[in-house]
Formats: sequence, structure tokens, C-alpha cells
Amino acid sequence: MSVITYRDALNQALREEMQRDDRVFLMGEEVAVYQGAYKVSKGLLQEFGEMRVVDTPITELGFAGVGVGAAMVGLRPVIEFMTWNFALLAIDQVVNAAAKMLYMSGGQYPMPMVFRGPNGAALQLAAQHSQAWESWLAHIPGLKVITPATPYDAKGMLKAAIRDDNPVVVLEGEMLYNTKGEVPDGDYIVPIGKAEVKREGEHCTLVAHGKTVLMALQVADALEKEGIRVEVVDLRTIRPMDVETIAASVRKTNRAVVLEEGWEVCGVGAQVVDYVQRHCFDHLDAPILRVHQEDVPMPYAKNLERTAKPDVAKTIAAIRQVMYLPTA
Amino acid sequence: MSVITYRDALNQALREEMQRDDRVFLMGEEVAVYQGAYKVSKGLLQEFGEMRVVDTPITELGFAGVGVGAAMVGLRPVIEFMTWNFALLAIDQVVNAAAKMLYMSGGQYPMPMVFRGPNGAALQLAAQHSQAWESWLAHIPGLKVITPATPYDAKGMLKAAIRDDNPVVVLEGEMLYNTKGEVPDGDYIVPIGKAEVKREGEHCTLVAHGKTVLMALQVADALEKEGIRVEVVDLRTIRPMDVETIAASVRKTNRAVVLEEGWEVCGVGAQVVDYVQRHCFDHLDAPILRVHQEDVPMPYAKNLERTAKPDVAKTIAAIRQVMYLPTA
Amino acid sequence: MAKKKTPPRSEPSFGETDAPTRASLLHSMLLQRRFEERCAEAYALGRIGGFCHLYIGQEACGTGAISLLRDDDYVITTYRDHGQALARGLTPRAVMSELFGRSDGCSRGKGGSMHLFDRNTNFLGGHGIVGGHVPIATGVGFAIKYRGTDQVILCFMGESVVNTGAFHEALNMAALWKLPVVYIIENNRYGMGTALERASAIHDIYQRGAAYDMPRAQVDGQDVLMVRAAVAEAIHRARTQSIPTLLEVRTYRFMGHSMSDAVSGTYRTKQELEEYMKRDPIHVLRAHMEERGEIDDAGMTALDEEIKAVVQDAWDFAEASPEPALESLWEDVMVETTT
Amino acid sequence: MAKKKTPPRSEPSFGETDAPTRASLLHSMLLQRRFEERCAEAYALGRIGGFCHLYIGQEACGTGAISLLRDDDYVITTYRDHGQALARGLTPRAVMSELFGRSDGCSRGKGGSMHLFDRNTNFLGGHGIVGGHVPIATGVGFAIKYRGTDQVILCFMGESVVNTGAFHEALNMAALWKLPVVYIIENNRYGMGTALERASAIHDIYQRGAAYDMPRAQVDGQDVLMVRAAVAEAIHRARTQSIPTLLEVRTYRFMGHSMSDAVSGTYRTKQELEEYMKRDPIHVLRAHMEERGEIDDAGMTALDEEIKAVVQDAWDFAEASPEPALESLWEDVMVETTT
Ligand SMILES: Cc1ncc(C[n+]2csc(CCOP(=O)(O)OP(=O)(O)O)c2C)c(N)n1
Ligand SMILES: Cc1ncc(C[n+]2csc(CCOP(=O)(O)OP(=O)(O)O)c2C)c(N)n1
Ligand SMILES: [Mg+2]
Ligand SMILES: [Mg+2]
Repeated sequence: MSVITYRDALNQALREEMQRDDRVFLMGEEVAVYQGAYKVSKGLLQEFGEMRVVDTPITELGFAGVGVGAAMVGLRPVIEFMTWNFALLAIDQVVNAAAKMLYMSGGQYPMPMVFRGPNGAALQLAAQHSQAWESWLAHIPGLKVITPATPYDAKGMLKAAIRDDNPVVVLEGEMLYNTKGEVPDGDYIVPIGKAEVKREGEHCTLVAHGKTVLMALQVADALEKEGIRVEVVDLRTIRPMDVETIAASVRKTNRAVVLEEGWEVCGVGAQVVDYVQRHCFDHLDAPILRVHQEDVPMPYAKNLERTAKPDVAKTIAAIRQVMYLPTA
Repeated sequence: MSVITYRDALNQALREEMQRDDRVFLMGEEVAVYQGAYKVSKGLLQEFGEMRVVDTPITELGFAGVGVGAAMVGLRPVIEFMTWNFALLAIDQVVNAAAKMLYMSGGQYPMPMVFRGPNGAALQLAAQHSQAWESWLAHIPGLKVITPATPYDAKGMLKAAIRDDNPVVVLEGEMLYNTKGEVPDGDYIVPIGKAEVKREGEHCTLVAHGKTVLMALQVADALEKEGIRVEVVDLRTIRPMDVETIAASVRKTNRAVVLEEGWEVCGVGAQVVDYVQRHCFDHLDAPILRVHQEDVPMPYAKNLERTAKPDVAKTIAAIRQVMYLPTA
Repeated sequence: MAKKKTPPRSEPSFGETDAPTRASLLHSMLLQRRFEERCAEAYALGRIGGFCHLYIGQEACGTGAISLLRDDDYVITTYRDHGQALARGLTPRAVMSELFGRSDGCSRGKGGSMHLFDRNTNFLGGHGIVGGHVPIATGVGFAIKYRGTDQVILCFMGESVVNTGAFHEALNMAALWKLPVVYIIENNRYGMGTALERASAIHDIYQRGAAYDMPRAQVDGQDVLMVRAAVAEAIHRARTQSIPTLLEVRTYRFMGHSMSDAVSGTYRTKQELEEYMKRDPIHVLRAHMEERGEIDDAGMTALDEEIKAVVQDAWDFAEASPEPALESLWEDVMVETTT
Repeated sequence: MAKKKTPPRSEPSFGETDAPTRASLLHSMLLQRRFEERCAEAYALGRIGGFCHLYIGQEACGTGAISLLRDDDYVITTYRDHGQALARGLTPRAVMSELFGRSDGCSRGKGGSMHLFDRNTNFLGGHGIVGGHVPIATGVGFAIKYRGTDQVILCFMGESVVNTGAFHEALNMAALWKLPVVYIIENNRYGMGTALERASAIHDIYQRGAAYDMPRAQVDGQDVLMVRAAVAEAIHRARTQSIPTLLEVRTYRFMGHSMSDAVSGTYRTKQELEEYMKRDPIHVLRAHMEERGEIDDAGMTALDEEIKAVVQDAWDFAEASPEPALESLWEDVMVETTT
């Protein structure tokens, strides 16, 4: 075990998987010479050479399709989007090619590939660069969608994603890259499809994923001081979602709040609500509440951006509300 | 009033709005010489000429962007996607340009434009041509999203969309184009943002939109014979959603089923569930159930496709279940 | 998963075609023609559903090009894929079953007309998004180079594709990275109802290759021997030097865009159609062979009968093939990971 | 909503620039330079946040091109937009306030560095998606033709844009439909850390215009007078004949890609940078003017002082400008429809 950053955890996962299997390669903008726009691929060009760490022109649609083609004939591409905002340009290849090839071909062409990159808002990047796409991607059958929140999960889940024979979408976070945590030095896998209770509690379930897990833990800390014990469920995988772990928690706490960084309408939280009310209808003591970005494009100004984002205070208020406690 | 098809209703709306305002033009693939891939634009080239009814090369991203540019400087483009499946290629322009321009510019550049075309599955068109995108589009602040179900609504809402100073997404249906209904001959508007109770009932609310409204009415007919009176709420607009009309219905019936043609995860139904449980928690006598496409890409074979789609039988089963009646 | 490499064989020399090859080209083209005539019938009868795009009139393009491939090479194409699938060696039974939506179809009934796939012959589909398969072809080229084999991929497309962003991005990368891809534009003059001249700012569209400094040529697509000559050169360049080529093959479709489109009327005249139909690729090849004394009327009739029987057999087989089991609806969404 | 048309004025003849014009070009370029030097400082101090892409070294491109426009013409550009905004006449106060995220910003604090907009000067932004604004420019060209006015639009972009699908689709349409757009590639040799030669299969990228039969040229982008000459010709063609042009303006950025990128090291050497910095566009113009006796050291110093004061005023103004009201978060998502 070493304490390393989320960025280095991803880097280790890439390096180890590329060492393990020479069909694995990394492709995207600035992944090679520049060592990654966010330095996730640092050192990989030097170790694996330019055929396996490939800089592309600015052609999201094109290089996503190149990945699909390479996967069709047996390579295992890891396609990096500099950020998922730009992946909108490539979404036709992700949705209409990668996610459907196995099905359209009647099972003949699996797509052992990964699409990865940072998702969601960083700081003051404004409307076109601050978007969280998990609900869109989770909507699509044929994809798996993961959102590791810690360095440990980042390494273990990216390795699982690279070894998966299906297309896996990995949503990282620019704001997560510098966060630190304990990570085993060698090989391990964190399975796709399993949520994790990151903190036990009995008064309210707080469902989060990706970078909001860290916020959820802060919320739990803060409320603990008032004697409110929040159970934090980290989804880790958005598709396929581990409904049983969520439901088990809600059956215990009888209340739930769902926290996410994306927009409200048809967001991940809406789906969690749908599952929970179906699976725990008789256990719910209050409506499930959601915390999410305000329903606006992200503004640039610092004060507006802060107001637009979900935060600890909004989450605490939601929890107090589902517990029928006075909101401060 | 005349009884005309949904297709002709759209055609009338386009014609009347183009007559009314010479800033309105129609652009897309095959809209002019070919008279529309689905003949929605029949006769418009002949009436308005090739500057106002414009055939484009196959460049969804490009011509969506052309629409954005034209709207920025005061024209009122109606951009037709031959089907919304192909709009994935253009989604960056819809989401990152049209939906955000007003906001990014601090209110200086409204986007008075319409993106329209058929959405969802027709018959045996297989995986890449049978997709329903309303939940994706409704996720985006800055857009309005409408799904008229009848010829009356189609004409009135498309007119409202063209007169709207904001970008409006109009989701039509290949399977709807030939359906008929009463439509006023002259000018009228069906406002965006208002749901409609298409059939009153007291035992269960059935929420539907677009082509599933017709299915919902069949369901209501069938159950009526057994004495079960279903209230059919047609959302008509997905964003902004008319939560009050849905909630009022559920407060009356105490039960709800949500029917849609798209996929389950983070679908429109999930959002409806979220609103209903928040607004009607104490009125619900049963968990809300959803009916939707099976969680697979659409297959070609007739029998598989039929099984994949939501239908009357599945919807009746869901209603019986929320009413705690034995399922046939 | 690595593909076994077939032993090197001698490349057909440019432009040369021997008598047995000509006979097999004729066989293949006539098979495609008769097969698709029955498709039209099956569509009218409701045996085939959805969109169905016939290749009639264009057979020389796919047939000539694919005839030059090795077994371990790859083919990828659009929704207009019946002809190329048959040319590549998919059985008429498997293709017809797919069109009928049956379990013996080459895509298990899940793909239909637009999505024919066959792993045995490296037939990589059958794609429905205009332009979408072009970057995929570039990716296959990338994989070939990555592995260091001397395979090639042929990527067929309609002429409308040259206006799409996907085409541009894919060709630039193929040229930049020197990938063994042969891009073959089947210029049948229309994309649905839009004439080339109303969609592209240049009309000699092989010149789009200039933007990537890519070797390029324009070919008569009604003469299968000319197609072979041009494609042979391109394949040779791809196989031996890993250099891509852009070929514009000038052809014409004798049918509507799809089964729901009238053959002529809105966007092209009956006269134009009839003019082009005079250069039926099957007649052109037959004339070559008659000149050389390789076929006569009797031979042609015999061949036709033989082929019609094969197509009838495919129809009967497809009709007898069971519908896919309902459980298969949920299969093939995900594959079990074994690593 | 229709734009009032400004009365026709005489077009500047190609290549000619008079003394007052040269003085105003120098003023504009120096203003951009000093302004952005303070931006770097403000960024370091945390007054400016997010991504911030400086234009230093490239000022001649935007300045020369925009100096030829009429008030009713349009400009659209990328995220690297400070210089062009100032050249177009946005006030330093409005731009600095925007960068500081304040309510007096040209986009009310909502856009930031990458999204400067100004309706008064027809400055159509400031766009963050590489390639995304190119079809938008084509659309503005379409609207001009639709209305039948003789306006033009200048569309600036980096050289990486020529590889994107959006560029290809947009230029084909502009050429096909003959729209009055001047596409100006500012070829600063790098897209972030990727040298042009590692991203494009051709290196004389103005030749991409051949794929659309579009008039095209390559220009020295460090000499504002050369830029003016080339752009004047293109504007003339757009205004009088409604024909688009593709210009490649060869330049260099003296700073990192954005404030978070080192100026040299990973992808370019210090020597290369220093070599290019010898052709600072401000020095090049100053030399022209010195030759003609239009400026001397004293004049230059005076100008510099004047400009520094303007920039200081902009800073002070921005700092004093209030943060946007929190309620404004929910404004500008939708406009009230009045029709
Ligand atoms: C991205 C996209 N846009 C539109 C369509 C609808 N469409 C299907 S085929 C076609 C015309 C294609 O013409 P061309 O490339 O010339 O091929 P051809 O059909 O002539 O073989 C169109 C517009 C589509 N399938 N994909
Ligand atoms: C579609 C898209 N992909 C990637 C990015 C990230 N990105 C921002 S600027 C840039 C480089 C652009 O280079 P160039 O076009 O040469 O312009 P320059 O920055 O040199 O002015 C990249 C890759 C983006 N903004 N949009
Ligand atoms: Mg064609
Ligand atoms: Mg550059």
C-alpha cells in the first residue's frame, strides 16, 4: 500500500494493464508527447512507444471510431477524451457503434474497449466545459458506466474496465486527480457493478457517486456531530446499478437523499429514486430528495458557479428535511 | 376543422409560419426537392423557393451549426433531422451552442430556432435507427422539448415552437405521421409547457407522451370494459414539465404508471416518478411502475422487436399491479 | 483472438484477369442480381421489413474489389450491403435468413438488411449511420499496422459520405499514420434524392484526397475489370507500403434509394435512368467474355438457371428457418468477460 | 431584429494602408499586448480563473483582419479571443470585467475568458469547442445571403481546427452555397502540445481549400500589413461576389497554450520560441513605421504609457465592478418570448 493520487492510481492501472496485455493501447489528444492534458498518461509514451500511446488530431468522432475498429478486430483500445464535454462530438460512435456492435452482429463482434476522461465541472470553466454526462451514458444498453471516487477504486476499476470484454465508460474528475488515498502497489481488481457503503449509518441513506462521494463523507462528518448518522452509499457503477445495496441501506434507514453533480431532469438521481420507491415503498418514511446542479448552464463567475453547484450545505438541508428536522 | 394527418398538420404549421414571418426557413436533408424524407415539407420548396427550403449535404453537425449561426443574427431556422438518430452527430451544436448561447453571452444572443424530426422506433429498422431521445434532450437546461401526440397538438405546438424565442426540440414520430385527427384550418397555438388530461378517470393515472399516448388511450379503453377508469395524462412537453397537472391527477387516483417508448435507465419516466413521489408522497397507494423499451438495442426480427417495445398488454399488467389486482 | 495469418500468395498483377476469374466475377454479379430481384419480391410480400437498399446496377464495384482480397483481409460497408456480402462469400442462405429476420441469419436476425455481419469472412458490417463506418475502417487499418501483418481493409461508401465530418477525420488520420485502407466511394450520383452536384462543392470527388495528400483515382464502375485494375493497385500499395488510397468508382443505382423510394420521378428522370441502364455491369462483363469466346447464350442461360436455383434454395431455407427465440432478445447486449 | 445596414463605404484598396491606419493598428496591437500582460498577472493573483488563453505573439492576425471590417460586419472566434475582442472595439473595461467575473463584463460575468460576446459590435463570441464555431460562421454567412445584404463575417480559428469534421462540413457548405465568409486559420504551429505536422496529413493547410474549390492563400501573420492585404482581397470577394475564402495566416504564440501550460519545454524548445519571438508583430509594424518616419522612441514610449493607463483603468474598473447578483444565476437560461 502507498498513499498516492487518483491521477497516479489511474496511471498505474494503465501501465500495469499495458504491461500485462500487448493488445491494450491508449489513444487520444495529448496523451503521448504532452504526457496527458491532466498528466494521467505520464511516462507511458516513453515506456510503450508511439504505436501504443497515440496522439490524435482533434477528431473526437474520428478517433473514437478508430477505437471501435481496432476493438472489432481484437485490440483493446483505451480511448481518452480530454474531457467528456468534447465526447459529445463522438457520441455517435459510442452509442451507435460501440454499444450496439455486439447486438447488431448477433454476438459476433464484442467491443473490448474503454472510453475514459474527466467528467463534470472543475473551477470556472463555464458552460461548455462543465458538464456531467453519467445519466446520458447510463441510459444506453450495451455500455457499462463507472465513476470511481477514490484512488483505490480508480485503479481497481480502471483495471477491471480494461479487462472487460464490453465497452466501459470511465468517468473521472479533474477535481479528483489530486486527491490522495491508499492504493495497493500491485494488481487488484474492483469489480464493476458493485456499490459500496463508504460510511455506515442508520438515520438516512445518502447516495452519491464520483466526486460527490467526497462531499457526502463531509456531510456525514458534519451531521455526525449532531448525532445524525448518515449512511453513505457510493454507487461506483452507474450501469449496471447495484440496486440491492442501495435498497438494503434504505430498508435500514427508511430515508434517502441522492446527491449528484449533474442536472436534475432525467439525472442519475431520478433513476435511483425510481428504484428505491419500487423496492422500498413500504420502508420510506419521507419522500426521497435530490441534490444536484441548479438547472442552468454553468456560469463563469466564481460566486455564481458556487451557487450553481451542489454542496455540503444543500445536502445537509435535504437530509434534515427528509428527517423532518428544522432546516437551519 | 378538417380531419387531416399528423404529417399534414405539421406541413400546415410550417407553411403558415413561413407565410407569417419571412425570417422562418426550413433546412435539412431532403426537405426540398425530395419534399421531405417523410413528406412533411411537401410543396414548401415550390411555394417558398430554395433560399427558404434548403437541402443540405449529409452533415448533421454542420447544418445544425448553420442554424445556430442564422439564429444568432436574427433568422428563425427550423432544422429538420431526417430522424433524431442522426442528430447524435449534431448534438454538440444542440447542447453546447444552441442551448447555451443565451447564457454564455449574458443574455445577448437568443436562439429562436427549432430542431425537429421523427424520434423513436418505427418498424424493423434495427438498432441504429430505432432510438428515442427525449430523456437526453430534456436533461439540458436551455432547451424546450415537446412531443405532440395528435395532429391537433402537432400543428399548434409546432407553431408555438417556431414563434418561441428559445431553442425548441420537436420530437415527432414516423409511426404518427399517418394518424388522423381534427385540426383547425387556420391559426391557433397549443402552448408549450402544458400537459393535457387526454382521458379522465379515477382509478389510476397513466402518464404518456408522443406516440405512447395513443397506446395509453387503447389501454384506457380496454380497462374501461372491466370497470377500471384510467386517467391518461399526456405530457406534451417534456421540458419544462407540467408537474402540477401530473400531481393533480395522482392526488385524485393515488396510483401511477408511466409509459414511454425509450429505455428505462434515466428515462423520462424516472423523472416523472421523482416528481410524483416528491409531490404526492402521502397520496400514493402503491409504488409507481414504469413501462418502457426492454433494456436492449432494438433488434431487427419482427418477433423480437415486438417483444422489445412497450405495448398495451405490458401497460395493462402494470396498471393491474399498482391496483393490486391479479395480473392475467 | 489474434487472427491467423494466411500464407502469402502472389498478388494479381494490375489489370490482368484470367478466364476463370472472369467466370467467377460473372457468377458473383449474377448471383447478387438474382438474389436482390427476389429481395424486392420478398419485401413486397412482407417477408423482409424495415429499410432495404438494393445494389442492383452497382455490382461491379463490390465484386471487382472484393475479388482481389485474401481470406484474412477485411471488408466494411454501409447499409447497402447485400451485394458485397455475397461477393465476400457469405452464403445466400445466411443473408436471406437475415433479411427474413430468422435465427439462421448471419446476424442471428438482429441486424437485418442494413447490418449484415460475418466473422468467418471478416465481413465487418453493414452500418446504418452515413459516414459512421469510415473511422471504424481507419481503426481496422490501425490495428493491422499495430500487429504488423500485411492485411488490408476495403471500406465501401456512397458518394454522399465525402461531405461528412467522419470521412474527413478518418481520412486525415489514415494518411497521417499511413494505414492500409482502401476507401472506395461508390459514386452512384445520388444520396437519396440529392444529386452529387447539389451536395458537394467539387464534383470530381476523388480529389477530396488532395486534402490529405492521399493517392487517388477515378474509375469506371460499370466495368468490373477496370474496377479490379484500380483496386489491385490500391491494395498493392496498402499491403506492401501501408499507404491508403481513395478511389471514386463511378456507377449508378438502377433501383430507388430504398424499397420505399420510387425508381425515378422526383429527383431523376426516366430518361436518365434508361441511359445509365444501358451500361449494366453484367452486360459489360458478358460482352468482354463473349469477345473472348468465354461465354455464349446457352452458357449464360445455364448459369442463370443454376443461380436462380441457388437463390430459390436460399429463400426456402430462410422461410424454413425458425424465428429467433424470444430469450435471444436479451442476449448479445453484453458478452461474458473471460479474462 | 433586422440589422440596419450601414451606408456603403469605399473598400480599402488591396494592400494599401495609410499612416493614420498604421498608427491605429499599432495602438490596437499594443493595447492587446499590455492588456494580456496584465491578464497573466491577474491570473496569477487569482483575479481571473478557469482557462485563459493569451494571444500574445498573434496580434497582427486579428488586428489586421478586423481593421478592415464595417460596423455591420461580424466576427466569430475561439476561446483565444481577448485580442480580437479588443481589436473589434470591445472596451478594455468590459473585457477585463468579464475576465474578473463581474457584472459589468461583456457577457455579464457568465462567459469568462473563453466566451466574450458583444452585440453592439457584432462580436459573436468566444467559443470553447474546437471547430464548433465554424458551422456557426457558415450560418451567419447564410443569413447574410438570405437577407441580401453585403455584410461579411470573419471566422478565426487555430490550425488544429482543419482536422475536425465540423470544419469540413462547414466549408463544403459555404463553398457550395457561395456564402460571404472569410475563414482565417491562425496557424501558430501547435494545437496545445501537438505540432501541426503530427496532426495534419498536409502541412500547407490552406490547401485544404482545394477540397471545396475555395479561393485560398497563405500569409505571413507577423506582419499586420500583409495580413491586411490578404484579408482585404478576401473581404472584397465575399462582399461583392459572395464567395468564401480560406486564409492560412502563419504565426506563433509566445505564451503557453493556456495559463496552465509551460511556455516551452515539453513540445517545443526554448530556442524555437526565441527564434520566433524575434518577429514580434509589434516590432515588425513599428519597423515599418520607423522606416516611414511615423514613429520614434519617444512616440512609442508615450503611446505605451497611454495604453498602460488605459489597461490600469480597465483593471481598476473591473475590480470595482460588483460580482453578479446571485439571482442572475437563473436568468438568461430562457428569454421571454414576445411574438
Ligand atoms: C448520419 C446520417 N444521416 C442521414 C441518414 C439517412 N440516409 C440514409 S442513406 C442516405 C443517402 C446516402 O447516400 P450515399 O452516401 O450516396 O449512398 P447510396 O445510398 O447512394 O449508396 C441518407 C441521407 C443516415 N443514415 N445517416
Ligand atoms: C472538440 C474539442 N476537443 C478538444 C478541446 C481541448 N482543446 C482546447 S484548445 C485545443 C488546441 C487547439 O489548437 P488550435 O486549434 O491550433 O488553436 P490554438 O490554441 O493554437 O489557438 C484543444 C485540444 C476542445 N476545446 N474541443
Ligand atoms: Mg449515392
Ligand atoms: Mg494552434
